[in-house]
Amino acid sequence: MGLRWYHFALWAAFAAGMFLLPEIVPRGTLRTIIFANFLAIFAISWDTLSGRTGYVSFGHPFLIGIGAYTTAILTKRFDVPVEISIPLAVLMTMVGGLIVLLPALRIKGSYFALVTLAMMELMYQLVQVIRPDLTGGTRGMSGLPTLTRGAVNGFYMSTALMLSIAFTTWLLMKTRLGTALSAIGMNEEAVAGSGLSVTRLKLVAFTASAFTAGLGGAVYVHYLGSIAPRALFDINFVFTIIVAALIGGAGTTIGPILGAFFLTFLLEYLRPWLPGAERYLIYGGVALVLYMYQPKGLIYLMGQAVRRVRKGAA
Amino acid sequence: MTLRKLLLSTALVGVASAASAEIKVGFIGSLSSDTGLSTLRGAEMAIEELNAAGGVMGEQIVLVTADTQEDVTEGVKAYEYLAETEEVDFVISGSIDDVSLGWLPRMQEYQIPTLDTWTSYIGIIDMVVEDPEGMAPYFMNIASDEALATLYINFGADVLKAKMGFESVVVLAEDTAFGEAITGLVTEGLAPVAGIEVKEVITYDIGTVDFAPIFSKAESTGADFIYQVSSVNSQVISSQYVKLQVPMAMTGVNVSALGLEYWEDTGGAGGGISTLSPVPSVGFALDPVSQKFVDDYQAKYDSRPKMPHFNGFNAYYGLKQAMAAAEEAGGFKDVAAWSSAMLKQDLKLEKDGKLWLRYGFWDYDTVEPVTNRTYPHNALFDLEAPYDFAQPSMVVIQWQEDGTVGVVYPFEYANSEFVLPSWVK
Amino acid sequence: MSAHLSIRNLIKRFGGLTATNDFSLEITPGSSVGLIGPNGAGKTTIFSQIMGEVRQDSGQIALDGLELTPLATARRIRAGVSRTYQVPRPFAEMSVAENIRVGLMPDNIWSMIAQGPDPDRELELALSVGFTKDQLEKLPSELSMGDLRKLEMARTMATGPRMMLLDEVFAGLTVGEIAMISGLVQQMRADGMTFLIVSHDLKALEPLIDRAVAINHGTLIADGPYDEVMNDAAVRASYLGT
Amino acid sequence: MLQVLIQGLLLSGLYALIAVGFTLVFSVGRVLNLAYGAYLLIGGYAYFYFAQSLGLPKFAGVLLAGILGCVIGLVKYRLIVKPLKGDQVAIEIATLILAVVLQSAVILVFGDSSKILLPIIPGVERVAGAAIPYSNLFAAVASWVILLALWWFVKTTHTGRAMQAVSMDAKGAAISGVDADRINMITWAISGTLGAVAGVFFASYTQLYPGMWVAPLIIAVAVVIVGGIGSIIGTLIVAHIVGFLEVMTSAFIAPELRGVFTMILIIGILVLRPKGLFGREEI
Repeated sequence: MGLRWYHFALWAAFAAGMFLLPEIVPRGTLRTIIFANFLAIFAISWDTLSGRTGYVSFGHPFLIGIGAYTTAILTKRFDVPVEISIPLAVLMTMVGGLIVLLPALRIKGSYFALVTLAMMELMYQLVQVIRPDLTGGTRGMSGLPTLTRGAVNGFYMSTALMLSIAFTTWLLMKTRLGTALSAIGMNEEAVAGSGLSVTRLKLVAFTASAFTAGLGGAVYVHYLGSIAPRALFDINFVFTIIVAALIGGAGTTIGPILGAFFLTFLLEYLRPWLPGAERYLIYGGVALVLYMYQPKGLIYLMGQAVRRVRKGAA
Repeated sequence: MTLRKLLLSTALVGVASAASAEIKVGFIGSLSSDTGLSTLRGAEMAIEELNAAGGVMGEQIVLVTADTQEDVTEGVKAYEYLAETEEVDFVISGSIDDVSLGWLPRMQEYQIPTLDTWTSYIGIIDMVVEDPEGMAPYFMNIASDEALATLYINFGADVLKAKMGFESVVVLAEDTAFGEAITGLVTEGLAPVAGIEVKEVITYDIGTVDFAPIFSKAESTGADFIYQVSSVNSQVISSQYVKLQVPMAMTGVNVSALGLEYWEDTGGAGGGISTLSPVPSVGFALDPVSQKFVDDYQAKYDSRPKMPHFNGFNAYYGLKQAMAAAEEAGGFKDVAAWSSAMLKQDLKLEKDGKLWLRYGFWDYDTVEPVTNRTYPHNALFDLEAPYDFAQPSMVVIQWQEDGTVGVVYPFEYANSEFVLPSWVK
Repeated sequence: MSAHLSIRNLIKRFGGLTATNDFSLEITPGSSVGLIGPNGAGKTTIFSQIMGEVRQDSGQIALDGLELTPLATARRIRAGVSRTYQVPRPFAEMSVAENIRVGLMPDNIWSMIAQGPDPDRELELALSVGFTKDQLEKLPSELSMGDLRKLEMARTMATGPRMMLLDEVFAGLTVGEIAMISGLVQQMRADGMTFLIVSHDLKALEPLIDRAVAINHGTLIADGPYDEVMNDAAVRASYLGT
Repeated sequence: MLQVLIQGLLLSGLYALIAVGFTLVFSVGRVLNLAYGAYLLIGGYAYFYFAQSLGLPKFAGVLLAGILGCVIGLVKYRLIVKPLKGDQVAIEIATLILAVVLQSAVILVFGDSSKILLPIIPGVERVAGAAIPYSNLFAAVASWVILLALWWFVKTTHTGRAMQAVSMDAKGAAISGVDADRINMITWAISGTLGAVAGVFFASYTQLYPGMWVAPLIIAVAVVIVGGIGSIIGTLIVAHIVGFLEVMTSAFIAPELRGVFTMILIIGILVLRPKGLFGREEI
């Protein structure tokens, strides 16, 4: 399971392939990829905490929201330049998330999922009630500074961000730390019984997850140019993030990316044929069937297919 | 492996969307709400009529749709889809406020001529004031909410105070930016202008299940009537008002009461509710041209909404005006030319020899005399009787307990009278 | 690498049940003690309290004079005491080598990231408990009960203990495997490891210990050489269930 | 004061009915059914369709809604819960996906405009300044009756005791000859029925709209968290805590903070007592 040269070659090929896309595909497709990139970032973030350690978060938009709102408020209300507000937003997500969720990390299993769901709901209600002059209340904020203009630039920016986050996460998870985090997901007591401080490990997983969520969330609002609490702290958004990670393959780095691209393109490609509510019905239905068929995700199915082909060839 | 599949399928879509010589109109809005459907169908009917008459500049118009699900992010994706995959020439929008705000940065980027038919958010008009160049392709053919609220204060003075004799009010406002804005206008306008004392402002959460404690609180203030400000889930508060038979009059803004389905959707638990509405509203007497539009509409569609909401009219007339502007400007490509041609569009509809409805836009310089500000690219409206410049920015409608609905204010447009629900003594 | 464990007046109650009743025990460095008693006598609870998985109500536990009571499990393991579990707890989706790797990790996030695994040491530990080299990449689901116990031993040894607590290491093992593990324990004893061993398999246990301690209802009832303890009237009675 | 008491009792009764079906599945199957809110959604819309659009008698509307809920509960158990074999996280996620699918289905059939249900019993009584609509009173009384009947069922019938046994110790129950699969199926059926009926009452309190499954789910979650893997009586008590908290916040503090305290309660309780306030292992 160590690092091999072909791992890096594959990453390089993946990156090169991605960066070639603007030459091949129409701009509309690039726009779709941009959303897929952001979803991939959120799914990787979710997976760093939940996919690895098994602490399933149903309130991930809570973290994304801290990052998004911090930079939105700083740039919109205090005219802080984006270069400063985004790092601050990331820091705020890590610190804020830690303060609030630290006590929650001692809660296990389904209760952890529920408390994170409650956090998200609380944040949703508080954002609207407390200082609406800052948060924009229910309506949110619009006219935020955007980082790029045009599909191609947006594509390069989001792809670079997604690839660097994915690559860093992958490297980190390849180390013994990654092994230890996955071990927590399999048997938390046995990790403690191996002399490792589980609380500290969970904290690291959480901080890494918050870092990615905060960074993704902050850049995302500056891509969208607006922020709306109703779309952000929404159980449908949670659903999309979790399903992307799971459909792709939780506990891996490529899985969430694969899942994010699959879901985003599924939804976009249904649009010309089924513009209305049918689209979401099919989208959800496909997700449900895929998940029920193989909870380990597309990456596992693909691996299985490869193994079968190899067996057939041998 | 997936990458290749992905490339293959994108190539297919690319081929499918390679446009032939035609004018492409994109609809953005919810495809499953009455609001969204009103705009969509208004646009469809206008396109049908234009195509039957030979199209625009010799080309046929085609309509593509992008659903927003009333979700901001989906709205951004939808606009991008229309702009980049469908490469539309013109966008007609039935989006709600937040969704429009979400895709506006995209519109500024792509510079596609766009007409909003539902949102009345004054902040967008302010954007036109601040950035006339970037917002040149944008038009809103509904009176902005500030104009709506300003005329509404007159209703307070002329009806609530003068006719009903109400001296004091308790405001029940939802906890949204809209609620806050209207509440501000009411407390700063209604009280001083109409001479009605504001006893208390109660703000409620839009997820509220049970309004009983809130109504009790309102009753205990001893005010003469309740002023309701409710755009989200507004049927809940109004139907509980009816179910609880709250012994006070209630009026204000109730967005759900704007459609003809209100009666059916509330199962009749909506009598006595009154609300302001942009025009033409349900219960609004129509001029012959608009009446024909409604008749054709009802002949064509048999699902809800049975009667287009105000934005359906806006879409129908607005789309025709956008196409006329394109004829003048030689298409949609030269945005500046199209924008100034659009600004000059002016459609006057008369009823019984009186100016009844007017579809046109405020220019950059004209100052509206009552509010003393400009409304560039916003629909023309009139805030003073006898409404000979344009139609009033809004009317007040009231649902009676027998299920009929009519306009109660302004008097020039009224066809019924403001009454109290039967259980209010 | 020997350790001295000292338990004084340990008391633990679960509701109305007294699981550990004023239990004291000294284990001198390098010695090996067998902890015996009928089912439910409180043996595993004592293990759990030594490891900090269960907090005692009162009493002290010290390793080489270091008071363990305020320490979390991980810190106790770093102090030099480690245990195996009656029911093996492997990481289900990790290979044998990776399971051992978790045990070998330092409790330091930075060195976890900066330093790679040590495959030689993993192999050495795996071989020492009797795995073959080609079993290294096997998943726990492909292993027998005996193999799982061996894996448990290897991971425990990987934490570098000076004292090991073995909980029913022989249950479910074949005769050959029992001999194998016994040999391993004997070798570690020779190297100075201190042991506290719980086993129902008294025959296998006897040669591994210097001394036996019997408990019933959480109370110490006999302490001394194995034969003496086994002939103690109270011990015999406890096994008959009176 | 009296009006707060009356309004609190009415709302709490409804909340108890909403929560109990969710608690039941959680205690018997140890499974969080995140599609629980969808029963309320389906129940509410079914009632609207049968009683309001087709004009069937109201009682028939409630009955048909309940039957539909029961069927959906059974189908859900057979097709989703059982194949996932007690993998809690997988079931939570699969049910979450299902809820979103059902929401889209409702939008497809009914559109996404909200609808208001007719009062089940029209009319209103005014007591001490508090209006008591007969419909809400009926909902509260019905919910008490249903809960007591359920309590009686669990305590006295053979099936009920088997449910208790499974909830305490599934393996032990299996050894003593309880068919856990059958008990689970019955539990899911009851939960579905209760959810759908609660949906009719909930919708008649507020409105019907496709996103209406989230709010009751949060209420149910709150009750389960605060009550622990609770007893029916525990559910009843906690539903009153949550309901009164809401009414009192509206009446004495500020109506817009209505939901905030419920969330703080959930988080606070979980952080302080990770197993809930009344963490008992029985139904």
